[in-house]
Amino acid sequence: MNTTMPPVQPGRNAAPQRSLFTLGAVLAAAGLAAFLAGLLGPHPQRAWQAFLINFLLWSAMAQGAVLFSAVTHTVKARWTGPLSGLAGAFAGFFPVSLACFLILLIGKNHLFPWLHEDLHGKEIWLNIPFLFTRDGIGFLILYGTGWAYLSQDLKLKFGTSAAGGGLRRMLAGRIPQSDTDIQRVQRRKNLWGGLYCFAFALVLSLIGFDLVMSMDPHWVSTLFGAYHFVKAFYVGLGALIILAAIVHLRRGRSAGIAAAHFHDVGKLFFAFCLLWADFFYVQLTVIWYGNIPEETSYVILRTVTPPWDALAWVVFIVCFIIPFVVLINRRIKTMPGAMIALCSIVILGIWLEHLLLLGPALNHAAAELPLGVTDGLVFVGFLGLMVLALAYTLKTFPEFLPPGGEAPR
Amino acid sequence: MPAETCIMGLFKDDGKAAKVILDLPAAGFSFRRAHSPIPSHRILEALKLRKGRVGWFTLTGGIIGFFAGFALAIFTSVQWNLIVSGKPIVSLIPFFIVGFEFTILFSVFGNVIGLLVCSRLPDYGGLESYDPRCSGEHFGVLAACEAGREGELMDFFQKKGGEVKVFA
Amino acid sequence: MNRRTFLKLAGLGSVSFAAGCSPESPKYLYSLVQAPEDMVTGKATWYASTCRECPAGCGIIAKNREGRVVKVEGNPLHPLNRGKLCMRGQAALQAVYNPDRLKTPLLKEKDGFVPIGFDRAQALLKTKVWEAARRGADRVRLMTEVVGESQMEIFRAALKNWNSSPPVVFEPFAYEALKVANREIFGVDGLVSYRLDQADMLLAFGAEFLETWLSPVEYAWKFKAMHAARGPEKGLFFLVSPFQTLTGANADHWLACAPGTEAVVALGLVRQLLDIRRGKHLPPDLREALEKATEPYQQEAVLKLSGIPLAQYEQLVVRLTEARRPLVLGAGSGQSDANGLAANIASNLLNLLLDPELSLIDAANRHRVETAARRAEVLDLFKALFSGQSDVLILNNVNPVFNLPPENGAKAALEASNLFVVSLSDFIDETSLLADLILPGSLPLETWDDYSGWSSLVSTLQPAMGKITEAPHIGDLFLDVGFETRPVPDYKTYIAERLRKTGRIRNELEWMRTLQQGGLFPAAGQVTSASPATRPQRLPRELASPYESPPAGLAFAVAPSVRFFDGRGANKPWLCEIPDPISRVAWQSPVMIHPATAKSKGLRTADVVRVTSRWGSLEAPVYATEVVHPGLVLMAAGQGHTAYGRYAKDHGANPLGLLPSAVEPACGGTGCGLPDITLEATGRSVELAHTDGSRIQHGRAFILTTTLADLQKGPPPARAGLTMGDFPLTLPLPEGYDPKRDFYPPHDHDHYRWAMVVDLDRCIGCGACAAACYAENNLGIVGEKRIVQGREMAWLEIVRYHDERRMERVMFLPMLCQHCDNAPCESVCPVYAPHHSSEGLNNQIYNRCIGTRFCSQNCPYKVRRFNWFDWEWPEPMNLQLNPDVTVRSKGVMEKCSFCIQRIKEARTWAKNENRPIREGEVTPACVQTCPTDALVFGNLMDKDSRVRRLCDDPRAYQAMGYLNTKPAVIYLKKVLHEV
Amino acid sequence: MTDLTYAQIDETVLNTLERPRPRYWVFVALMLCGVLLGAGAWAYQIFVGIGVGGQDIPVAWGTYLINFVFWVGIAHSGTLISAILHLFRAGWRNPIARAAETMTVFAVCCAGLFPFIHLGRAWQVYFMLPLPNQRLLWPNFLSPLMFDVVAISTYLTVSSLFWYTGLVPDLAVVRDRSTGLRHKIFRVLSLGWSGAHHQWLNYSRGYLFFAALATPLVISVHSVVSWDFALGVVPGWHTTIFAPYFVAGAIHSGLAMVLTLMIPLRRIFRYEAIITLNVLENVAKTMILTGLIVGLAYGTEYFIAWYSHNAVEWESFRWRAMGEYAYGLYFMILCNVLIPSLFLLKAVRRSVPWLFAISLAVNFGMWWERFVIIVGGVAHDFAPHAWGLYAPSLVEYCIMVGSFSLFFFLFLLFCKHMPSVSMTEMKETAHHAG
Repeated sequence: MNTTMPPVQPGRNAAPQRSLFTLGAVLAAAGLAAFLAGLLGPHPQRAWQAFLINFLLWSAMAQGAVLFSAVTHTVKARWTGPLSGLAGAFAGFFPVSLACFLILLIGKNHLFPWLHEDLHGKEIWLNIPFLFTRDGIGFLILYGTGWAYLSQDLKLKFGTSAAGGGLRRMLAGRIPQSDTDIQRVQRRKNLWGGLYCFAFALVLSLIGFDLVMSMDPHWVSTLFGAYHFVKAFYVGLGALIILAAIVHLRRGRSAGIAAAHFHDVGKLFFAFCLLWADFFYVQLTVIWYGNIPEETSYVILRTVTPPWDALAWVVFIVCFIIPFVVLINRRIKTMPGAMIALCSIVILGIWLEHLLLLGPALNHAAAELPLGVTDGLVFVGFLGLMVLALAYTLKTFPEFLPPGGEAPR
Repeated sequence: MPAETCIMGLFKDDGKAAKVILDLPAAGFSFRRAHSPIPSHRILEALKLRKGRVGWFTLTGGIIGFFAGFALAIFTSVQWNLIVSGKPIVSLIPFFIVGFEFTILFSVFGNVIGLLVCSRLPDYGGLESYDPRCSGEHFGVLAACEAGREGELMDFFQKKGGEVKVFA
Repeated sequence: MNRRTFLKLAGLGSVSFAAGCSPESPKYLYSLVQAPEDMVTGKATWYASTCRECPAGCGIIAKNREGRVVKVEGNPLHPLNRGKLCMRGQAALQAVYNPDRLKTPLLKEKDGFVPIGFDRAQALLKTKVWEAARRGADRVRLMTEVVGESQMEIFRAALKNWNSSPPVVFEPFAYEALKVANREIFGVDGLVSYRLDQADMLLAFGAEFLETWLSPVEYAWKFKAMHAARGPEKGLFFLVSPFQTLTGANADHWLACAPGTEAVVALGLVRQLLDIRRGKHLPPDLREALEKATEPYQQEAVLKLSGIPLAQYEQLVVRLTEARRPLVLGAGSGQSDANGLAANIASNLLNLLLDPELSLIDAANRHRVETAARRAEVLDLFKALFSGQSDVLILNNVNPVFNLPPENGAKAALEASNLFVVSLSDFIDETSLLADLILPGSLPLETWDDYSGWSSLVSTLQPAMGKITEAPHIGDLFLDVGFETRPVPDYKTYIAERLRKTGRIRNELEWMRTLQQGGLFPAAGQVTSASPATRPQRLPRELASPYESPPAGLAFAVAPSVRFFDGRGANKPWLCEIPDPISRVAWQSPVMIHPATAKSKGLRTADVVRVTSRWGSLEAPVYATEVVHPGLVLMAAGQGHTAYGRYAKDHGANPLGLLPSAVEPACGGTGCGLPDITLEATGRSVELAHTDGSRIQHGRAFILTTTLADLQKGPPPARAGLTMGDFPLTLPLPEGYDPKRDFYPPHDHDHYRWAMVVDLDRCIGCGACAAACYAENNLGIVGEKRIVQGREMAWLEIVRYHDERRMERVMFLPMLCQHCDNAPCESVCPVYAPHHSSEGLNNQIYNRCIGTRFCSQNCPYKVRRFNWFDWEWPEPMNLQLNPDVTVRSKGVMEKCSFCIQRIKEARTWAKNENRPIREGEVTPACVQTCPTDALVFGNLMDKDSRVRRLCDDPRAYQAMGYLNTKPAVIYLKKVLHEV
Repeated sequence: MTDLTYAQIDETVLNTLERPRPRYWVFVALMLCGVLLGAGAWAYQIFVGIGVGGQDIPVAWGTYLINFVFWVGIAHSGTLISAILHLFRAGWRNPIARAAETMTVFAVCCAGLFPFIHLGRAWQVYFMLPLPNQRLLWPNFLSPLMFDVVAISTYLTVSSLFWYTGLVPDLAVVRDRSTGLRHKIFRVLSLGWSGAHHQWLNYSRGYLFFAALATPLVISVHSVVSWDFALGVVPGWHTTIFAPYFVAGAIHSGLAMVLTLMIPLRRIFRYEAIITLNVLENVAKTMILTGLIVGLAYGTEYFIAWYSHNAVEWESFRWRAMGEYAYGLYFMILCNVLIPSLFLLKAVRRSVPWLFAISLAVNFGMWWERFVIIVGGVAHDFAPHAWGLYAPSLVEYCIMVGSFSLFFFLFLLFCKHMPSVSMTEMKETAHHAG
């Protein structure tokens, strides 16, 4: 049922132009400037907080988008069309994400409140060396499997005559010649795809526990890990839809992304909107009902205590209410413009949600929200990085782009 | 007005059936009904029907259910007004569960009602001028012609490669 | 005397109705067309009387509803027990209503007993005794339990008429050794009482004064008067004994001496004191003799023989010598062997050495049990009977066949064909079984009598209810059979006459008042007491016997039981159902051995072992616990009956069966121990009917302790965390809510927020509260099998935990419904059966309950009880049920209600006088009876209520408070003397 | 998927409705006896008292609640398969959807009995219904058990309606191919369905909405079931992961039960051509996923219990692995996670015997998972002085047997008198394939 796509020569025109790079560079620069300014400013920990939040958010986006490709491939969903290809392009952000993770190490004193308090034995788990080692390894595994999966994918797309630079060669390795080769690559692709999905669940749970939950070292919620990776997939889909929409808008029907594709991925996005809300509610109910201060105090601080209560409502409305109400409508899912707007809103919402989770731990007894220009600029900076990463990947591997001129299914 | 006869053309393939439906008017016959063992997109497209209105019933049901659920929970707890576990008498977080379940329940009721109403079921009368084969492997197109043109209509169907069944 | 008490006493009316009403009345509650003036249907009447469950003789008041006694409480006016009562006292009712109680006399024919009428029985008895009397001297013998003076006089008179010698008073625990010691050292030939409450340091060599020794309730409150933490002050209690029972568990320091070496330690201490020049006031020759006698008991020898670590021993010596008002108590109730005797004499000597004035010894108020005969006399009697020197033996409420070790001759004597044995018992116990005629007499709650626990008092009994059987009172019986013609119309008049003769009362009015108050007492606090006048001149001969070290084998000891006393309690289901305070095992009688011993023998708890001595053997399950010396096998007395009704028969084993009956010549008593027995596994094991789970609390915040040192440091810093360790005290009041921790808004209560404070430093774990709860709230008796299944119904249980750091330290925790402000049990019920009342109670609506049992699942304290079946109250036990409390049917959940019926009663009173309920007006059954006032109940919303003030105590905490349940039961930490 | 013609599909399915052989009736009778046994046991319990069970304090819930959760779990994959997979347009669900839905309906019936059975006063059960009454006694909608009442009854209603809606076109087929009494009956049952275009038009819309509604319902229902425990404070119960974890577990067990039912059905009714090996393989693949999710949940619970450094929590989990019921934990890990992961091997998931064996193993394992949670939690909770154990009594076993018998009794009756495979949907598959 799943035969290899016919090797296609993507029209070079599909590749992003130079302007895109400059745009990305400018944004990134702005972000960097703001970040550095913040570091030198009176509240370095605010800058670090912004950095951590955006690192989590944008990495999640990349990881989630790639998951889309891997998952749909693993379950042999046949409706994805060119989307799964596009999703692969987000892997370009992996190196950036890895780099940012290492940068966190520099800001550890600003980032990990538990460094300064008595953990009653939790030090075994919560200590910088161990934390960075295990999470680092986690990222390596995740990104490794991701790339392995995509490289197999590329091999099949390159087809026999793979022109192009060293990186292409390096990544793709030997291009399959015979059918038997293709079979083998297929099998590898399946394997790595499956592994990526598995790694995604494990590693993102770990990150959720380590970089978000442990910021309040006395609070635990067993669902938190799952909540974190569902969130990642949610934003990942958002990002993917945005990218697809942009491509569609730029290249029209020739991009081969049909309304049906937008509709289906839109439904998936909708589904994960609900799932996110579900996981949110599931945790809230259990903790609210149990009424054990060890658990409730964390939630109370973030949901009913100013200034955070307002933020909580915003997050809830932006991440759930709005998409829910909008996406009930069938037709909206097929309108790229509208979807760009919606997905952007959701991504912003999740960005605020990270602030809601981390903020209270990082700013004790904050009178007003620790949210300012710096945070905004750092966000923009990461946007720039993402643009760069995507532009570069798509330039080097136009195969990720939908093969031009193919009639929509 | 002269008596009409209904004649059904039975086709093994919904493509043919759809084609027939498209051609009937040109041939001057009036289309009555199409029977099929499965929901056939080709036929439905050929008929150019607006999509069903079941959804509205479902939606209405859902909205009613949502408020009914909350209303029940809140009303009953206010009636007795007992504190349990120190929880507020009206605590919306848990009541949402009731609200949610009722939403689903009532939407489904709405859905079923909508289904019955829109597709006019139960309808035991509808089984006259119906051929059992239509639940098997045949797609039946029921067309009417004024008395005297039965022959033409049969030929028409046969030409399109279908069997014919005449209902007096 | 608080208001409630006054109300009760005001209710003590004439007894016309109680005495007059028929036992049938409960069947038709409103059948009395002309009710006696002091009977108002639905309203309780209280009758003051005296408890006769043990020789102590506490004052009681009995609650009468519609003609039947439904509850017994301590008489607040009585100086002995000051309104308190132990679990045995609470259970007195279950003798009256016992389904196995005899309703008619039984005459033994060829084929077993046949019921006969009382008249015939009485006539038969009369003819028998007079025939015998005509035949010569001492042809009629009477063996009786300890009885009041009036009854004693009648006995003497009657026996005189039958020209026989006076009755032999049989008590299994007759304190022979203690009496000798008192005679020799204090010059008091009897049992003095001790002013524990005045002491600041207490040393006991086994005297289990919180359970059975002399007068447990009296000594319980006195003990806490000296031992409870008063600010940074707290008395000190050392116990030297090879095992802990309840009393031992309350010792600050338990010096586990090798079995049989109590005397060694005591004499060693005498030696130590002499060495530091104490007792210069002693006559020189006594002093010398003493030095000579204690020569072998130098420190090294003592340590070697007793096996007590040097550090502990030195600590004891230091504390003993430093103490300002030390008091030394002797050996346990049963210890009248050589060791016990020496220990008792030595203890008295220690008192003399430490306090020449003997100011803590009270010779004016002597314990009635001193009238008991020495064991030797009892055995002699049986010898005499066996050799046919008598024709009739009358047994008044004694059970020697069960209470004496084998080879005592009792059985043989009773079976002697020529002897006509009459048992005046209400039950077919082991002894009555051998009698030729069983003639039940009426029970204390049904009769007129007097019994004075202290020689200085008059304490009266009056019928608190109509008779359930036709049984005559023993006094009346003897007035009939003991005299040609009745000297007085009836026994009641006889008592009044006697009191008038002795000048205690002058006229009818005083007599009535005496009855009304339950006796003639000095007002509380004005009890006159006098230290012994004479001082010893020479060393008692009895001390001469030097100590030879015991054989290497396992020793065996029998401890009198707080539940069954000497075994007379074993037929009362409450006492069987309420588990042993240390082992938490009910209905069964395990042998307690040290885990090390168990390990060495490859035994585990619940394995059945066979314990064998030269005199007999028994089988019982093992219970491994650190509170016994590794060289000892300990067993509680009281169970293992072969008769005595359905509840006693075939439950547990009787340890007395292993003991020798030979008496110690020096004092004429016997011991309750044995130097060596063999213990072997049978390979079988049983399921122990225990009510506990883990023996340690796994570091959880149920029982918290603090040390005296910490208390002296002043109040600890306020806790403000979220974890088990540092969660603050959150009162079940609006102020207990903190928006940082609580999702839920605070809620108010109208006028009252009922709460209880439990002072763990006062709780001695005696279980009186549990018994009171059973009595007050109609708790079902589930029996051995179902306790094994984990279905006991106790609303209030005394949880026993061992200290994880020092397993030999036992701690008690009264665990009852915590009436939380945020009770986890409430919200999970689908039908609101449990919910929060406007006065803060956690109500349980039985009619509404459908038995999902979710509430119990979600209760962190596991205090909820479920009616798995319809429990049985075999006739006439149903007559005891408290009419104010529903009897729950199968399938519903139940639990402690803070005795809501009493709250309602108090509210009615308050309403009638339209005023709020006053402090102290509501006392739940458990609070009322607690001998040490460990429980305090009241209204938290009243700023100066006791409970509220106690909440400010630095020791205050809530069990597992970090769960944010906001319990209304506030505990006060137990205070330890630093080790 | 399938290359059968419409006629062949009709034939294969309608053949299963032929007059059953005596052996069939023997089985039916056998199951009926089982049902009667259970009913008798329940009657005895009502008469004597719930104490005839093995429950106690602290473990006041035993096999009754375990079986309740077990059956609800079974009930879940039915809707999952027909609804969620319908939304995902996974064609392979069509051959098994009907049987799975049927399984759902009957399993919910069995599940629904247990909350009544476990009541101390079953005769007062109507207290849980919001019946208007002059004393204004209403149920407590804050109670997880009321959530249950609402959720389970909703689920039963919805799944039955869903099931019947899907059945209608097939009933029409039977009607058209039968004579005599059966014809009359099915004529009524099929509501006069004639497959007319306007019917199909609304039908496919309606069915889609059904699927769209059933999906969140499935998730919510088992979340609610999980909250019977998670909303309590008991260690091992009170944990946020329960809802998703129970849902996954439910689907896991449900899929296993689907295999357990399908494989014999396929054999007896000669459905090989319809319920192809691919279908079974796909079920197996899905079970790999659910298995992994469940495994992840087990792991997370242990990790957090350790990470939290909460003495009570950790002791409860330590005991779970080393206490009296440790074997339960190992059963569940082995049967729910390790054994199903054998499906990673193609050979295993394409071998019918293996599929059958493993499906049984998972059913077993999931039962034990519920045991470990429901009994293990309270047996060793906050109050060490109240710790205790539990063992089911004979009465409980009888009732358990009864519930299984009831399930198979109903299923046997169904599959011989109703089309156990959806002919219409099979035709659609064939249609798209061809």
